[in-house]
Amino acid sequence: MIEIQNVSKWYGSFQVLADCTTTVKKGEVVVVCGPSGSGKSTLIKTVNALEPIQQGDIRIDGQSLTAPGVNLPRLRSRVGMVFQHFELFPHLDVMQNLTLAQMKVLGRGPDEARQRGLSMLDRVGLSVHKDKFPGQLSGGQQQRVAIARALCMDPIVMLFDEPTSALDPEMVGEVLDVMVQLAQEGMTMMCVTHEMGFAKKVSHRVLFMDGGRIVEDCTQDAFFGDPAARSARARDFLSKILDH
Amino acid sequence: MIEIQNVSKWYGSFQVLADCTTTVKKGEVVVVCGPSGSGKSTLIKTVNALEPIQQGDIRIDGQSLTAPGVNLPRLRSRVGMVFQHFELFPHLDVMQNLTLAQMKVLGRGPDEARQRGLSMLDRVGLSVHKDKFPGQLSGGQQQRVAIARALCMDPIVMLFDEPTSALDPEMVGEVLDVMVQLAQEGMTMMCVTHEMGFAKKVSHRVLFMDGGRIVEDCTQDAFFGDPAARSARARDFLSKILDH
Amino acid sequence: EDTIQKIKSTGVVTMGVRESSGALSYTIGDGRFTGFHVEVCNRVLADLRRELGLAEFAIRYQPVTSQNRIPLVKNGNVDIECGSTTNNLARQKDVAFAITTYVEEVRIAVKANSGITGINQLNGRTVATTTGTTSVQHLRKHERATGVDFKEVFGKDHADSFLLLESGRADAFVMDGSILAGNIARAKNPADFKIVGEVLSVEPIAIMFRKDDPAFKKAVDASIINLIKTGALARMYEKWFLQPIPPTNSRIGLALNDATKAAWANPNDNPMESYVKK
Amino acid sequence: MAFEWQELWCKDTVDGTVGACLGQDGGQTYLTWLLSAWGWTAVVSAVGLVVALSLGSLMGVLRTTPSRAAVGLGNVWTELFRNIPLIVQLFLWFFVAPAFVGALKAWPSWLLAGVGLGLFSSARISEQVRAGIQSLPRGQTHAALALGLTRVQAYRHVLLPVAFRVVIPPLTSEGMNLVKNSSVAFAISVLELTQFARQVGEETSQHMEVYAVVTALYFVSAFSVFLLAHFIERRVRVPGVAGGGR
Amino acid sequence: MTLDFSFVNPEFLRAWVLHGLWFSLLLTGVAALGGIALGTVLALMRLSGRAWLAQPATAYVNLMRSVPLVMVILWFFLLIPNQLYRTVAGEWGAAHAPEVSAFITFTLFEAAYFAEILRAGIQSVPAAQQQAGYALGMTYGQTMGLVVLPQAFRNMLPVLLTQTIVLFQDTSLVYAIGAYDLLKGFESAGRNFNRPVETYLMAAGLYFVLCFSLSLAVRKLQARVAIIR
Ligand SMILES: Nc1ncnc2c1ncn2[C@@H]1O[C@H](COP(=O)(O)OP(=O)(O)OP(=O)(O)O)[C@@H](O)[C@H]1O
Ligand SMILES: Nc1ncnc2c1ncn2[C@@H]1O[C@H](COP(=O)(O)OP(=O)(O)OP(=O)(O)O)[C@@H](O)[C@H]1O
Ligand SMILES: [Mg+2]
Ligand SMILES: [Mg+2]
Repeated sequence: MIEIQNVSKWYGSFQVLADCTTTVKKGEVVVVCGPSGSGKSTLIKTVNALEPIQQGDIRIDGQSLTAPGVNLPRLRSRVGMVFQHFELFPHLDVMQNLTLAQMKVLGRGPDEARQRGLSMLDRVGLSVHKDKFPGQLSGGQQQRVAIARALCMDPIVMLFDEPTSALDPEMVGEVLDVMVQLAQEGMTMMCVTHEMGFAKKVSHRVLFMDGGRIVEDCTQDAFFGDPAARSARARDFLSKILDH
Repeated sequence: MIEIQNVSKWYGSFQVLADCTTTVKKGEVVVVCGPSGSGKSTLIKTVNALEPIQQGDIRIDGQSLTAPGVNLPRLRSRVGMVFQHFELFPHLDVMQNLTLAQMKVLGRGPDEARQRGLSMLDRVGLSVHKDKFPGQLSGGQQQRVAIARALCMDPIVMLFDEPTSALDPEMVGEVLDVMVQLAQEGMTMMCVTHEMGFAKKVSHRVLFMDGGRIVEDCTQDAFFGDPAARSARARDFLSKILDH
Repeated sequence: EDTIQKIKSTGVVTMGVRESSGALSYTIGDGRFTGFHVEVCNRVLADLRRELGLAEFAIRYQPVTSQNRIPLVKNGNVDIECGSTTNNLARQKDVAFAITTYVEEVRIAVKANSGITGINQLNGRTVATTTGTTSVQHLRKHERATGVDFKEVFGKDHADSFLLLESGRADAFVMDGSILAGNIARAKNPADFKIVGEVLSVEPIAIMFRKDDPAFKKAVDASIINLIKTGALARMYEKWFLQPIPPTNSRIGLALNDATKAAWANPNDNPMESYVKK
Repeated sequence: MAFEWQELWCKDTVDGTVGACLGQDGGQTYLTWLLSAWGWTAVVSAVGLVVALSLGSLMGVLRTTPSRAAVGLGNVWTELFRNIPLIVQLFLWFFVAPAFVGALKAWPSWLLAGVGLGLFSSARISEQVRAGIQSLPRGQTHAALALGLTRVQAYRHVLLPVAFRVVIPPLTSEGMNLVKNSSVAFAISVLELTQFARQVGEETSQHMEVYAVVTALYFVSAFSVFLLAHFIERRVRVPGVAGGGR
Repeated sequence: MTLDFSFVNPEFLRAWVLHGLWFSLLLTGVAALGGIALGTVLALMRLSGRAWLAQPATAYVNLMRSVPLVMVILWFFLLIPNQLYRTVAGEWGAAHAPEVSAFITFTLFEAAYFAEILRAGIQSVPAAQQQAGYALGMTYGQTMGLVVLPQAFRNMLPVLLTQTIVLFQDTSLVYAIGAYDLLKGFESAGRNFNRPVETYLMAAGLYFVLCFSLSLAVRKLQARVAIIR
């Protein structure tokens, strides 16, 4: 589904991604973790070409992102993305947030878009809030709307970039619940997150990044079950975030 | 040390604090928790009069904050405070951040202030960064500098308002370590935090707030050890933040 | 460009007018303009139509300022300027002038009770004049020539300069006689002011138009000569300078001066330089 | 061309002879006049800048304090000075105000123009300074107060240094506007560039040439303010803050 | 100081003030709308990250900001021959050359100021908002038009309107080309009635009332369109 092949990226002379290679198969849930600044967000953004890459290739469903003349908007609409700070459009109400891209990108009519929006909103348990503005919702609710917004586009894969790290602790659960459900329904997912509980519960594989490299790429059993086989850096990181 | 007596506060017609009463004794570590918007930050800010109160009284070391003619700057300088977003002064380097108030408020000379600053910086393990600007430090480092800055004023009590919630997960530990050490050295502390590991480790008492009221005020043994005796709201809250 | 041809083809003639050039050319509000020179121009244009057998054409009033009047005439925005423009050699490089219709005398206005009677009494005093006028130059020359030392203050327009005098910020206001007379006539208390002293300079004022258009100049000049001959010009002078005029219906009360009489007696388009004081 | 240039600028302003371009024996050429006019533009602008920055900052600060009276004063000040065109304000200062405050009559017109210009701009600067202070997180004030600094000290050492850095770009713009607006000083008898252009254009009938040079000098003056502000901005840039060098 | 307002009556206001007021308002409206439209393009050019778009836009903005508006008005009017207005807009164009010229000059000049405001406005919208737009499959145009600019405009509304008040006051500079604006009405009445103090006081009052009501209206409007956060 997602093939990342020898991807490298630089900001000026600073290398953010160094020769990253991995594959996410259909229905697979992959968790990406690693210290701050290690390139996790950058990696996940390259997957729908929000960040250009200078070397390597990325393919979604067989279609290369770097091929000349590729229709990026079309491709991106098939990849759902959820951001750390939700990034709902604050000037639009919930329903408009859900229908805007459906109408403008997929060309759906208002009724169809509305219907799809409502059913996705229902799925994240927020139908009653459809006429509110993002600013009137709690962080957890906003993030669930953001997930619904991505789902409205019928994505074949979902990307998450620290979807719970900007939330009050008591709201983390409600967002993770939605993500767990998605995973269990067989959605292909790539999640940057430090929620190790979530990783243990639903992920198939864990990538650990450091300094722009994918340092570990193994099944979650191996990652959590066999710490001794992990690199020193990964062990150190795990001890820090699991400890206190 | 801190006596909070029947404190109420309103924003317009909205009551943020309702008849709050509690006492923090010398050397005691009190953790304040509760859902978002329950008034935790407001309560802790009233303790050094950053937020005025409309009813009740607060005394620090026997001195009432609401007494007419009280020297607030003097009083505040004896109460250290650490904020969620660090609030270092971005235009001053680390050493200037540490010495500014010492010189302007306590009237210390530059050399004395510097020396005190260096020793506090050493204590939080950041002496090598003394000439950097806040923007050049990681979040964890900034928060440790903020703690050092408060300690420079020789406070008799320290207030913390969610000191780790704006930090990357791997940096939470380094800040909590400093706080644990402080607690163990006998500093009087009042901490708003959701880090239940920290609460279990060092706190003597836990306050649970909801809707502007102090709903629970009990020893940590009672709070964590005897959930059945807690209010439904507190149980619900605890399950949410401990679960995932 | 040939102005007559242009009028024929467009059916419009653009007349440059001034917002407040004393009784020569000024506005009475509502986008309407009037004054001695405006009336002269209207008569000239009427003659033109008759003489040249032109079809009916419209007259458009284009307010101009002393800064932009010459460029506007040069670039074709204005066909005939009927304000209060002095005919001098420098300008003749850029534009052409009709026969002199009025000769202005630069004078001094003072408060009636000031006791000042001439420019030589202004030593150490403050003299007001208006930015962008030749009077500034006269003052400078006079200062250099006589060694009389006075402070100058500049109003941005004549009303401001007069206010400088009225409010006591200046002891005298040096300006074209017709302007001084007009301002005094409309003052709250005209009796408080008077015009004194010698004539500091004389300047021929004329209608201005594009250079190198002999046919147009010939037609305009012919019309003005006719106005002089028939006495129409003198009647117009009487109307604007001696009778009550809008908007305040005050009377300027400035008798026809000798220099103007001489210019009418012997119609010419000589520049200011040929009027140098004998 | 070169000849015409000399013909215009090296001419004596009284007798019209063309000689030494910088004038001789106390004579004045149009060039020396131009330079002195530029000087007056600079003087008026400088006075204006000082008044605008000091009063504008003060009013901006007042409007962020908890005191209702101070906020009200700042608001009235700002609304009053920004809602009346500058040229009208200068006219009133020059002709009307002295009737009520006699001392104003003794002020030279360049000073009156500078101060009037400064007052006009102070209203806009007060808006910018207020916005700058309010753009800072409230936590900064709290942090300063919590350390025991007084409110004045908090402004002096914490809020203003940061707020000023934030508002340098709009302040730069306002500074440039102020220089350009100084042209209105001609209306109250300051012999600055605009006055020069009006008068000399009239005297020499070379309006276009005179305006071209005066326009260029305004450009140079306003752009120097831009460069100066740019220099200051770089000097006070804080390492580690967005846009700051590491 | 004695004041004499005896010349003021409804007919006076109609004849001297109304026409200028109308022109000032019209010029403000046209230049604000045109300037914002052009300013948006300039701002987007400056933020495009492409030197060949950004540099000309930057140069234009800096040039306009460094030259007094009155000079721009004057130059534009003087350098363009009347014939051009006639060719483009016929006799009407020739007859209204100063007004047309004012509309064009003010639009071009104000665009530089609005561009700076909008640039700040666009930058005040988190970059991730733009990425969210792209991530949903929207094109650059859709992302800007539907997501970023609506927020930028609302964030900058107060500044845009403050600039519009400045613009309204600046319309008085059309005196340089002989167009007739609000202030001109008072000034020219002041001259021809020789009552400058009285007319300036009236101008100050009227400007204050107009501009102040405008800024009050802005505050109201802002509360209505502000983004709920
Ligand atoms: N636009 C940019 N220009 C220059 N450097 C950048 C830019 N964006 C990111 N970087 C740098 O690239 C590196 C990787 O950034 P990235 O955001 O991918 O890290 P991350 O692993 O997601 O970290 P975090 O956990 O803090 O989100 C960091 O060192 C960052 O400073
Ligand atoms: N300046 C203010 N004006 C009006 N209401 C306010 C203001 N500051 C806080 N509040 C309200 O007061 C209530 C308590 O706020 P407070 O910041 O103390 O909550 P908290 O318990 O610290 O929440 P959190 O965990 O989100 O920090 C909230 O409902 C908040 O919206
Ligand atoms: Mg990231
Ligand atoms: Mg809080």
